[in-house]
Amino acid sequence: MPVFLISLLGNIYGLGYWKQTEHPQNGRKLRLFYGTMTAGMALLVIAQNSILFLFGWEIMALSAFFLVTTEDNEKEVRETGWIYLVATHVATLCLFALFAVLHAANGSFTLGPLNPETLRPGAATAIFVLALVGFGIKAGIMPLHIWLPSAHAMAPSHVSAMMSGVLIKMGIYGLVRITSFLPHPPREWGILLLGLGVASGVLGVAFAIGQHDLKRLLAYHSIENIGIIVMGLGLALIGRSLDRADWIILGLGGALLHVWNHALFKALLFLSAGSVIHAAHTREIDRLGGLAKVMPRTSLCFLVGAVAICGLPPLNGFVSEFLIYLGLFGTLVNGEGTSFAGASFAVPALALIGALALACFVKVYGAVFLGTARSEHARHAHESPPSMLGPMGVLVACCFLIGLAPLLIAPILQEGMSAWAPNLKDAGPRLAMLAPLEWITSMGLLLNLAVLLGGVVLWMRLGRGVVEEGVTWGCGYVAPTPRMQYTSSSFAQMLVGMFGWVLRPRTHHPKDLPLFPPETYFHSEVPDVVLDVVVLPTFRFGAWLFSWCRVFQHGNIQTYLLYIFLALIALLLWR
Amino acid sequence: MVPLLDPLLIVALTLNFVALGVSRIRGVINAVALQGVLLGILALFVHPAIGTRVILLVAVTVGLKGFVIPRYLVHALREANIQEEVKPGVGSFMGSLLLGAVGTGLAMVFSDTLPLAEQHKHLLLVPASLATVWTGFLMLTTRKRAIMQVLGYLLLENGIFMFGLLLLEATPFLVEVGILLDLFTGVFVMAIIIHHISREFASTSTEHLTELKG
Amino acid sequence: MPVASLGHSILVVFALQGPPVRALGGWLVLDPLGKIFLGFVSVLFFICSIYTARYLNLGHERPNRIFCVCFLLSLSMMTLVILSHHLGLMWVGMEATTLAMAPNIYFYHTPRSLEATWKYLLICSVGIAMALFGLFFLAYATLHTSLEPTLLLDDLVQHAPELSHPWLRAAFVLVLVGFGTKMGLAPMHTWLPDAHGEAPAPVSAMLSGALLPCAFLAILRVFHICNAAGEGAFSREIMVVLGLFSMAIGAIFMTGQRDLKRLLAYSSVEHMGILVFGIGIGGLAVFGALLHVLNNGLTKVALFLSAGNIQSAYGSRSTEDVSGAIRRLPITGTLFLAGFFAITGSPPFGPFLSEFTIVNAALGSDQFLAGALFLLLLAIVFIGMGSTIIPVVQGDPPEAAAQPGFRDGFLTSAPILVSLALVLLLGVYIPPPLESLLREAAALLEVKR
Amino acid sequence: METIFHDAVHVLLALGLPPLLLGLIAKTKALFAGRVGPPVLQPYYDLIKLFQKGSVFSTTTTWVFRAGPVVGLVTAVIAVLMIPLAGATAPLSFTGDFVLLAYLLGLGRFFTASAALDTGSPFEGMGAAREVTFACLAEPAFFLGMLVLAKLSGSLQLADMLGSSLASHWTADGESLVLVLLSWFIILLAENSRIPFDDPNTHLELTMIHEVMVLDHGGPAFGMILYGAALKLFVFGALVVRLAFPRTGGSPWLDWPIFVGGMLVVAVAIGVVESIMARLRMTHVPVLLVAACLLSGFGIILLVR
Repeated sequence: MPVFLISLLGNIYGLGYWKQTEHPQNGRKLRLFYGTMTAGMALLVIAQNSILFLFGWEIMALSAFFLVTTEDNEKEVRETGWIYLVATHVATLCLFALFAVLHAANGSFTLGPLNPETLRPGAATAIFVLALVGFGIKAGIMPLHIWLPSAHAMAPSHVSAMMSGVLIKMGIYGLVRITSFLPHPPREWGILLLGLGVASGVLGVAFAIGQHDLKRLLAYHSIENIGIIVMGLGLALIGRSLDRADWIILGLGGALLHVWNHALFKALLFLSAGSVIHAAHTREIDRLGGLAKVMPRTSLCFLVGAVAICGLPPLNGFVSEFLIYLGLFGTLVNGEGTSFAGASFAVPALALIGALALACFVKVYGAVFLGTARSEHARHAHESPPSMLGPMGVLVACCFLIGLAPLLIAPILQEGMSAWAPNLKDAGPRLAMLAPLEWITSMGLLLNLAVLLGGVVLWMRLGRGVVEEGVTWGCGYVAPTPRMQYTSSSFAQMLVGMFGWVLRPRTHHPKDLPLFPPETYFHSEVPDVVLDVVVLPTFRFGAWLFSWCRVFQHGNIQTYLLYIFLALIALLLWR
Repeated sequence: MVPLLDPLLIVALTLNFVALGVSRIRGVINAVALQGVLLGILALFVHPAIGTRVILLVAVTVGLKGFVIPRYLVHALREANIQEEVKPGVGSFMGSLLLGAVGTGLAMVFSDTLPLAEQHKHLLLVPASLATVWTGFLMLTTRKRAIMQVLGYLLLENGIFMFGLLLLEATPFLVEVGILLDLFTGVFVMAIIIHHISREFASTSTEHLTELKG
Repeated sequence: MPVASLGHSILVVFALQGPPVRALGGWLVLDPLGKIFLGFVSVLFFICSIYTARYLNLGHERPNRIFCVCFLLSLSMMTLVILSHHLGLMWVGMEATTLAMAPNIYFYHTPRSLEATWKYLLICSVGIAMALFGLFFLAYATLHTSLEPTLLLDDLVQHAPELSHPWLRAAFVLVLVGFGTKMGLAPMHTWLPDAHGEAPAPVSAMLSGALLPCAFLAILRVFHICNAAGEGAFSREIMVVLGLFSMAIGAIFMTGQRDLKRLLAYSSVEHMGILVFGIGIGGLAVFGALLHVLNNGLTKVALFLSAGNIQSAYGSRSTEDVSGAIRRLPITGTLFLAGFFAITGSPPFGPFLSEFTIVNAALGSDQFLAGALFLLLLAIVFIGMGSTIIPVVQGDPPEAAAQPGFRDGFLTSAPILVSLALVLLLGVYIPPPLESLLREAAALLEVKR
Repeated sequence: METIFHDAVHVLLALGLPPLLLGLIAKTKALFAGRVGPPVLQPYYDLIKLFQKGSVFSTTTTWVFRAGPVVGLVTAVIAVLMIPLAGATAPLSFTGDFVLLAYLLGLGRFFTASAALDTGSPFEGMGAAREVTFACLAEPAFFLGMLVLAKLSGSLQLADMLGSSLASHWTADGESLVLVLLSWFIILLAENSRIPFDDPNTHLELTMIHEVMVLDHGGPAFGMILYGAALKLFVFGALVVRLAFPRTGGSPWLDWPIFVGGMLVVAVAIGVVESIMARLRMTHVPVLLVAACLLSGFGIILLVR
């Protein structure tokens, strides 16, 4: 397992390091903590000892904090960093407890599977719950994701690529590790994970649709993808509790592969977003547009990333989602009743997620790169230097590689899985047997060829016939202006409306328009419900309570002496 | 000597009430000083074997508690030209007297329940010390004047000292003297601080000392 | 003064080499516990004294003579406290440290510092008087069982089982409250923030780094006796409760604290709570607590000294005027932030190791409620402390502080650096001799029947 | 030999038949309206004409605009090749192929919508928005139906899920299959933007979904789009037909005609629906789609209770 993940990480780090050239203006500090973060993560994954694990974990978390607050002279960046810091520290404390319980359970700090005999009842549950909370915060599973969107939005782009690509995966990694220790996971855990996965998947993408900040939107998509991964993991857990090797393989294989894929295409997307911001100096989707003309390469990269993240063939996103689909259907085809309950609501949810993601990325791609520019910045944007395009190119290549030849990585996945569920090591089917990976390859190739062919055909026809250039046919309106375009707000309006019950969107548009409306607008924004409705009020209340407690120290020495006396009496009467 | 011991203790106790009830600082100082002297003398009676170190100890005690400290306090009083007349911060003289009485009574009852060693069962020493400690606390917590708090601290120490009389053997001479010395220096430093306080605020009431809070 | 402290340290080093020495017929004994505290105190003092040398030249027109004398006096008294195995003698030393520190707190001669000094003096003296009362009770407990009444630690431990338990309990409570006042356990901690806030930086550093642990040592001595007398459960329970209470108080008053040094002071309250809690948990946690004494002390010193730098750079301690320290004072700001992470127990710093050990012991010995509360309080502390410190460190410094005044110097930043480096070292690797020493000490405190 | 023959027929039918369906639908509507209507083969003429034409491209567009039709067509073609038509397995068939099927159509949708946004025209943006929005609701319904079939057939391959074995289940679990059939018919209407979801030949752009997306395409590109749409219709039609009459008599000479007949019936049915129903208001469309989801959901629940 560590072997597998290290290879994965090493891969990503390689990319990560090239990206450093991207933001020259962020000085030494950035580079330094970039290095420390990677070092921390490396330590984390090779750690066989919980203390070491915690070291790596915290080094990673802290350097991530410093990376997020690179531009700490801006207020909102500071607030973001602060929220992130609190979240990650709470996670760390959960891990304290977790490893303490582990130590109590198997008597040593070395991370190893627990043997069922010595395991006391309740300890396993405690471990699972603590791990779920502790790692879930880091991974950004839905109710615990509060820190994630703004942190990703505020950090420099290649840092957000790193965070969303690798850092939150550390949460998944930890979850996988810990669940692999537990001897006999009850079926409910798997179902719980599945449910959480569905929740964060659907809600994540739903929130994403409502966003206008390019990077914030991508951040919410990270939550969505984490949801998909967790679904796979939950499926694998169910499989383990019911001794179904194929579910384990498909679920876990899908999850791990999706970890990998998400790292690739999310890094790709964040980098392209970074170069967009670099070029147009704004993250507001509604103020961009028409960039495909001025920065064609970047737009191509972003397109590939978008197709991949929507899980569309022939790119890598499809492969992992395909595996998870197969697994979920597999539970149905010949599985028991309970696990079926999991599958039946997970399948349409996954379909919904896919479709929503598609809608969302059509919106983003269309609004950012297509059409005509909506602001001066966007109009005067410029293509970014090759030092920024290079890494993207590599990522694009990787996406295609995995998408077209998933067989190549099947053995590595297999290795990881047999590390997770030892009983798979010898017996049990291989991944390649369960999933028609070779078919995916051939279909992908076929698809590409056919598209190429069609393109050629169209080209020839066009070459034959007359081709004129003209303005867009505005259905009778002549001289379309950029402001007439469909903005992302309007694009998402219908969908946001559908999810209004959870998103609580704040829409601004003038009510009761007169008969010839002089000038109207529609704009909606979606705040983070969990953060604004649940977490912050709690903190405010706590602060108020504590400030009230201050009354007790009001500087009067006689009272202080009285405290001593009272304490004395109380303790004397203790027993 | 026991018959002589108890009356002395009674006097010491009454001195507590005097300290609580008297309104002039000088009076309180005298009361405390007198109590110190009594304590010194008490030491002679508690201990059958009057060795040289007991004598010495008595001398030092009486010297410090009875004369040096009071003199010094009076001097500080004059230095800081504190007007006489103290009012209790909380309640009235009557109230604090009542509290003191209640406390003393409680001390009596409480010390009866204490598992004392045989030879101390019938001694008034333990209850007296408890009562004095209580009085000291009462003074510390109810009086506003810094100097009155010092006196309260002295009372407290007296009470503890009374208890210490029971086991002079346990505490070697050196330690006893060390304790007394500490007590003296403590009062000394406190007096200096009081001096500064009165310079700063033109009064020694601790009401001014409530800046630092939260 | 650095010279003197250096000499002291050298002596200490020699002492640490040697076997447990007994002097004055067992009045002064250097046992493992003592060794730990002694070496640690002298190191701290050395660091602080180097800092002080620069700090005093920083243009206070105050006479430094009294300051230095009192500083050294307190050092010697602390040494006495640590070495003495005669409780009475220990008490004398303790009271002496209280008195010796008082003038240093009043160093600035401002009304506020005056008030702080007064509170410190009175509250501590009363508290310590209580402790004396407790010690007498202890002696009485021996007398009561027709033993030769004594206050010698070794004899007491030896005859512990015969002591009369009611008196022993009363004695323990009194001593806990008494020295707890000196140590800054809530609710007897009230003097602590004032004193720490108003005193000069090195003095606050010494107060919270060395003086409080000395009081802790005193409590440990009596706890040792109780434990040997089989009253361990009782005393442990009380200690756990007090520890948690102190942590809670610290957490409550840290949130939204405007004054940097008061913030640190409350953090000391919290960490004293952690120490007592650790001892109360027992088992592995004792080791953790002793280790935490070192970690906390070093980190606190670093924090207080860097807070001193910040104060002299901005001319203020309140968070309204201080921000962007990391830009104004690059070295100090960074160290301050690092110290914050260290004191809140983030890996890989030392406090993490000790706190983790304590949590581990708590959960390992089925004290789940205590452990959970402990963690919860740690979280609150982190949030409260960070919400004050992060804005101080980050952001842009105000124009008021922009003018060239105090800058990072070698003498003002090196001591901080050294202490933090030590903390980091303790987090990553505990040198074997120290570890064996800690183990011995922990074993010493454990029940020996 | 057998398979080669099957595949050949499959390809021929799949690529040849679709425009006929369009024509048939138009004819049915015309008859209902009491008109003669265009000849049934009209769509073929249209396509040929379009491929002959030159075309106009908006200045705002990029290569994405041109890629849209191509990808749309190609995905439809491949999708068609994955549907088992008459009992026999499709040319392209493997475990879990239906997932790929759905996502291929998704890919087509992605590019068509992007192409629409590429023009920067408000109407086409609107069309794209509606298209993807409704697709979000159609997908779950589709997969729920697939759940039912997978549960029944115990296989994850369209060839088996829609194979002749399905016939036996009609007797046992008929009701859930009926529900699925209904919901898939609704999806068919929605995905191919027929009434009541969309009116292909209305003239008010504000009310359109699919048509408004492709306003700016002309000439060969538009031809591709039209053909792609026809293929898509064929795909869903084939799904419905296979679901409705899974029985196969074994001899291809019998099966293929049955299937073709089924397709024609479906086309007529669509025509009937279009002529007797009115367009729904845009805001009511999601309701109907959710209803489709619920139908399939019911089906699966009936199956596993």
